[in-house]
Amino acid sequence: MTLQLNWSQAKALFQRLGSVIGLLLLFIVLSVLSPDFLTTGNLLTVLRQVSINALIAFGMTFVILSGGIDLSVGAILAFTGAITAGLMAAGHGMVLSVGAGLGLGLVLGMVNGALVSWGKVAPFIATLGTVTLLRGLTLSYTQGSPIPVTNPGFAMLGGGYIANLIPLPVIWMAVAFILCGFLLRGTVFGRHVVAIGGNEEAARLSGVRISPMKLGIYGLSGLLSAFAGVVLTSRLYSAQATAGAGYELDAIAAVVLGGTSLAGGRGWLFGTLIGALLIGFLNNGLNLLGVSSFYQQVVKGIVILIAVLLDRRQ
Amino acid sequence: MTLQLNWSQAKALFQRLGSVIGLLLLFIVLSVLSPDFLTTGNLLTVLRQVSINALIAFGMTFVILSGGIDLSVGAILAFTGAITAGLMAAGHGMVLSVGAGLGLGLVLGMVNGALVSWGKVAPFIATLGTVTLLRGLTLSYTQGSPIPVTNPGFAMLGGGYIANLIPLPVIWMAVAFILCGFLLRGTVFGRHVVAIGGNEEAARLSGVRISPMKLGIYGLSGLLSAFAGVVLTSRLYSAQATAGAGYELDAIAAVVLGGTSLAGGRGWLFGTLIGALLIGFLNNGLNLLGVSSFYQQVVKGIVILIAVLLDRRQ
Amino acid sequence: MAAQLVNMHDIHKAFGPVKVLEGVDFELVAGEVHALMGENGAGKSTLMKTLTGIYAPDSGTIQVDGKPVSITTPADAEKYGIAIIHQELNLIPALSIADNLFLGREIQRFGLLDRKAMTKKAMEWLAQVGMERLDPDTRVERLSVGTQQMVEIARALGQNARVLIMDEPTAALTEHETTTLFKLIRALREKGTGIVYVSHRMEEIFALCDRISILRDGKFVGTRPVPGLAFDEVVKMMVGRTLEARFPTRTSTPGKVRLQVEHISGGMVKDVSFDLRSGEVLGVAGLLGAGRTELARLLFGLDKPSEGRVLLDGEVVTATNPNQAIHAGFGFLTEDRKAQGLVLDLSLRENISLPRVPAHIGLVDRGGEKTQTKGLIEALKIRTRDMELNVSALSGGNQQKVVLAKWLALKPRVLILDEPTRGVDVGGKAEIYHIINQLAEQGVAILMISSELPEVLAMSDRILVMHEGHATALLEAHGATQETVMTAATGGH
Amino acid sequence: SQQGPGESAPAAASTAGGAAASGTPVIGLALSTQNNPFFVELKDGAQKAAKDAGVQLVVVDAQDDPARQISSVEDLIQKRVSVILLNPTDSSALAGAVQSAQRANIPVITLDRGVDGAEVASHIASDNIAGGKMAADFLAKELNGKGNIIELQGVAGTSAARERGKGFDDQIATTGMKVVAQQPANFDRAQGLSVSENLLQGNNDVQAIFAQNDEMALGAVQALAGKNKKILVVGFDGTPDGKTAVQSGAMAATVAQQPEEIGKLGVETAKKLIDKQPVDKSIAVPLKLLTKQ
Ligand SMILES: Nc1ncnc2c1ncn2[C@@H]1O[C@H](COP(=O)(O)OP(=O)(O)OP(=O)(O)O)[C@@H](O)[C@H]1O
Ligand SMILES: Nc1ncnc2c1ncn2[C@@H]1O[C@H](COP(=O)(O)OP(=O)(O)OP(=O)(O)O)[C@@H](O)[C@H]1O
Ligand SMILES: O[C@@H]1[C@H](O)[C@H](O)CO[C@H]1O
Ligand SMILES: [Mg+2]
Ligand SMILES: [Mg+2]
Repeated sequence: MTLQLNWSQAKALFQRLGSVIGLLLLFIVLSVLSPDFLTTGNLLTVLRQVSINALIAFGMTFVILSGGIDLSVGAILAFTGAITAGLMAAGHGMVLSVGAGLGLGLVLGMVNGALVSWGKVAPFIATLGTVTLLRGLTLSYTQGSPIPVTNPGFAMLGGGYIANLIPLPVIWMAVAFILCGFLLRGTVFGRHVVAIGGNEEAARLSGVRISPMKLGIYGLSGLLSAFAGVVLTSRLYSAQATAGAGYELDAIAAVVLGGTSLAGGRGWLFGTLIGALLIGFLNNGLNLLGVSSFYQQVVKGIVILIAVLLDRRQ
Repeated sequence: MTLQLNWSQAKALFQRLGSVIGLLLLFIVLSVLSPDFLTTGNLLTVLRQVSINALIAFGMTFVILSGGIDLSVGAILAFTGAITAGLMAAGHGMVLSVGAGLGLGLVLGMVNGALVSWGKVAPFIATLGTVTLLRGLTLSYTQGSPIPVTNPGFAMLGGGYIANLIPLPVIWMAVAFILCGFLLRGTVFGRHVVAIGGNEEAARLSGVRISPMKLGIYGLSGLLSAFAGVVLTSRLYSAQATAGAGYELDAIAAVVLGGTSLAGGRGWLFGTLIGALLIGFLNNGLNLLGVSSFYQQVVKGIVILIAVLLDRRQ
Repeated sequence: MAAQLVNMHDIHKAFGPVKVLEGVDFELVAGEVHALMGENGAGKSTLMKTLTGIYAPDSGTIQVDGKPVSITTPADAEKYGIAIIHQELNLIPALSIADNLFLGREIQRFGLLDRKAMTKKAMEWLAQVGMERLDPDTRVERLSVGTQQMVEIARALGQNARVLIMDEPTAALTEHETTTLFKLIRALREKGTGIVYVSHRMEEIFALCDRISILRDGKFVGTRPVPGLAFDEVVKMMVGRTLEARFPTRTSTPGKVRLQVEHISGGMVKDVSFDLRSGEVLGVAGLLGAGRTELARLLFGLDKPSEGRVLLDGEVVTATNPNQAIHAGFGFLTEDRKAQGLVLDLSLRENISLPRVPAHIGLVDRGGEKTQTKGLIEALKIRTRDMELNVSALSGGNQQKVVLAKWLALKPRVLILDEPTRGVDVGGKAEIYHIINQLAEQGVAILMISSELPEVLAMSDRILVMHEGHATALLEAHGATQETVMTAATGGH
Repeated sequence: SQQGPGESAPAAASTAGGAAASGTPVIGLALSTQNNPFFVELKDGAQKAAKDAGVQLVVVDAQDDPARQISSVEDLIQKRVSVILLNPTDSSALAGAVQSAQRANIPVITLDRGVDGAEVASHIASDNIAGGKMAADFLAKELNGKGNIIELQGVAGTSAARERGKGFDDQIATTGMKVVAQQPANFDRAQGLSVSENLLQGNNDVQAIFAQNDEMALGAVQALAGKNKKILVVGFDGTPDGKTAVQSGAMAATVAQQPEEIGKLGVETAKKLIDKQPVDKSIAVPLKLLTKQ
């Protein structure tokens, strides 16, 4: 209730704000260097590009906060995208197809949760196993070829605009951010996520039911990955068997750049949004500046390393 | 000192032997199903295929035992392979070029170690950062094109045979296994690796010097990755900018299938060898049986999941 | 006058803006047992860590044998003959006893580990602390906490140090091991070893030590010889005021039977039966590994009983996880507050409401939560600036009160307390006893496991004594003595 | 509608025909990947032509990820380039990006691989179906129309892989030869090596390997090293390494494409668009079967 900050709170705040400051710096630098950067059009374009990673990273934030990791987000995205597109190609309606895709994502995430909780498999390995499995299933289902989508309504999900200005994926991102933020800060579920990540044994002894929680946490991650898969499939007019490769690393990078501790128990969703924007604006800026794509990766690697070095916790 | 086993030791032994039993089962099944499997030629081929992953996985075992993870092994492999090939293409001798490549691998690994110890960055993130950086450097250095190698002596490293029968990479794997096993079990270094993974704070208070140890551990991983890079470059007659993509996951899978705990402090090198062989024979067997490559992944995912479910620790 | 071994002068140490040591002096001479005392968070462990190369002091001088030295690593400390047993256990679970004993100073031949020599030496060291029954090849994780502590002691003794620091070595030990340890300490004193002894157990200090140095809020208060020193004076130096009584008088009168445990077995626990009435404090005593914690785990649904049943207010309860136990009306304060009791990175508020977050249909009721937290902080006199502070920033005693508050928020019918005052300073202990009394008055049935006999004797209505998983005695506290309890605890009748 | 300011704003700012705001016109080149010498040559050809034509060339790389490619095309739109040369990662996924560019009045030319579901100003590529057929005809001649073949496929889902496979398989079906095993090795040399090794273990009686590009063919050559059986390896692309291998006899043939020419034609066609000259809807770049002279 008091506005007074003690030193450790101030330090924590600064650490948290590190990513915000980084984003602002990047913003200023890019505005100066490229005349094309600071335009409504470009900023909205970047927001739309960021939305896929942000959706996944929101779910990943819950997983990492709970002390876990989910390597299967990209594979879930690809599989659910393929199923959604496949259902539509088979003549089913958009609502049913999307609903089935999202439900499948939730279930697949819960399978991860079950492996981690009841199966007692380390999250890294459990989700690594499901990656291999799901990639195989996706390839078998698609036989390696993209599944084209023609439904015009569906194409709006990823390609449409609100008020002729704001891309729909940006709206999805905003809605997901608000809902997830509320889930994390305003509900018992969110409270328990953080407690599990901080000290699972203490949470269990306090009556927190760990296994159902983990089903929920990984299920949420699966659901959001599936949603990202739907948006991506819509944007690409087709489901790609190899979609989402490496997306888990982008999502993890966003979460960690945002200041959430990989050890669990410490973090915030806003940071993840900032982390995703950092990555997105960096990519966009390097392209606008015409930096050779070979060197783009070098720059990104250096930026990530500097960011985590500055943001590390003692 | 005593040969008597108590129940819990027996259980531990069984858990350890799980992967060995799995390998034997796989062996029997494949021998029955495919007439081509149990031939000297095929077995040696598999051993040669396995050698690259095994070399990397040996180093990864030390990293994981110490409670860390190294995602940069594939990127180090590619970069050091490119530098080695580049030096030879520039007219330097094989010994100098290979020496420089190996030395570079060691140094790059030590950079990881420095980020993790002095930089206090989580290993997952530190090595993720170096992946991006090294991939960019490799692309910049090679400009995206393979660097061909013509030196016939060098081509022997990966393509040669001993006694006209045993592929040289198999010899490298055997030598590395013996040296690493000895390092782990017979030296203070190995003891301290396990101690750090078991309880880093306790190890520190006992006078174990954590930071130099981590430099050594990640350095070893980098060195072995570079060695794998040299062997691979030699086999392919060329260095590939994108070589080694996904190799970190194969190496981690080998380590974990072998029964080493991802949490650190518990594991053995022999298990890693078994894990690498399991993966190799599974790949080979599925090919011999003519399983469509799409379904191969499904099978592999299921096998990995079953293996870790059986092998999990309570 | 015996030779001066260590002289620390004007030591300062801060972590960030937090000043932990402010001009501390400390002197140790050969052949003395020197107690270092102070409230939780006074800086005792920190001072000893600056002497053993874990922390570098910000300023101040350290002399060993009258010569100024600089100790920056644990290896330096060993070089000067200084060994330490840390407050927290520092063993590697997956390594063997021998590996742990020699960690950081392995015996080598030609650069290789000499296992044979180490195993042999390990057996000698274990024998020294009366643990010859242990096989040096056993992995440490298989040992109970108390046995692990004895391994730690063996490791420190094995260094043949001239200065031996023990930071709360008996916190995990019971009377039996404590007696062994005291014999060892006295023998070392005879040999001229200087021993620093940190403890919150007053009886031990007076029984064992020659001098006492006292810290308060990171400042040096003074050094006194023990002979002729009064208990109240020590407390006054530590706390800055006198304590009314170490154990507040019990006032509650037990009511009707609340908990009935009938022939319960499981794991280590064998056929234990007892009744617990509302408003009653039932003390549980026993040696290390007697099965007291396991009994509590059975009741709380953490382990599965193989036989027997439990009735709460006449109804059978079968809890298979803590969640069900909590709903049935149990609360359980565990013996290891850091590993099992607290989420250190969360605030007091969040820790206290963890077992039941005030909420409507899953949505957190912030206002209600704050009111509840505020009330408990006041009721338990938890010293904190702010309910939003991370519990990691609190002193040990206050952390323990947070764990208590967590269970009080639930208003349990039966509260199990496992070592409720472990590592808590005298002031904190008195306050916790006070809370226990209040709870009993409100009708809560309390099962209090403790290894501190004075505490069990003073705080209980009745005492259940366990030995190797069996309940060997159920004594009325009134009239019980240390001797009667110990007899039952060692299996005699 | 799908009309959005993300695309329309820059269009308003640019002059008709999409000329850049100031000075030299800028052409964007969106590559699928640079991890293959083929595309590096294509880029080199484009860069040389850009220099000659006095235009600026901005290259972006999608690392074979269609989503990333959409993003980089969007970035090119934001940069207000005059023409976009698009080498799609996948034929079906980039239609949206092409439409975005067109709405911003930026014409798109596809290189090497086509885009389904969107009109482009021009498509410049080899005829991959014909190329697959050429490889089959070559093998039919060398093996007298009899024999077993292993086929190494490119990244599943790329048009190059599909079309080469179709051209090859259809033609083989008309002969007495048989494709006994086919599996993707993702246009990658290391995978070409291990997939060949595995397939060879499972198939003893094999006379030829057809790889859908030279990188995989070179991997297959390594898998055959040390074996004294004679197995013909045919690749695709005609990269420098591939040509060397054909000259040394390690590879029997390669269906050579002209990536530099594709790149060069791309820039030249773009220049024509900027100068408001008419261009051909479809430009086929000739293929050539290379064998040892
Ligand atoms: N590494 C650290 N970083 C920040 N603060 C610390 C650190 N170590 C100790 N402190 C703080 O320093 C103070 C003194 O701690 P110390 O452990 O020395 O107390 P103590 O006297 O040993 O207490 P106890 O009786 O509970 O063991 C405490 O407030 C503690 O929170
Ligand atoms: N995880 C475990 N693995 C093996 N043995 C265990 C384990 N936990 C407890 N034990 C053994 O079970 C017995 C009972 O332990 P318990 O913790 O119940 O004893 P306790 O009376 O509470 O003593 P303590 O003071 O050590 O807590 C001990 O002999 C202990 O060694
Ligand atoms: O035409 C190209 C080349 O053959 C390359 O090797 C792979 O991608 C195709 O599109
Ligand atoms: Mg202390
Ligand atoms: Mg106990």
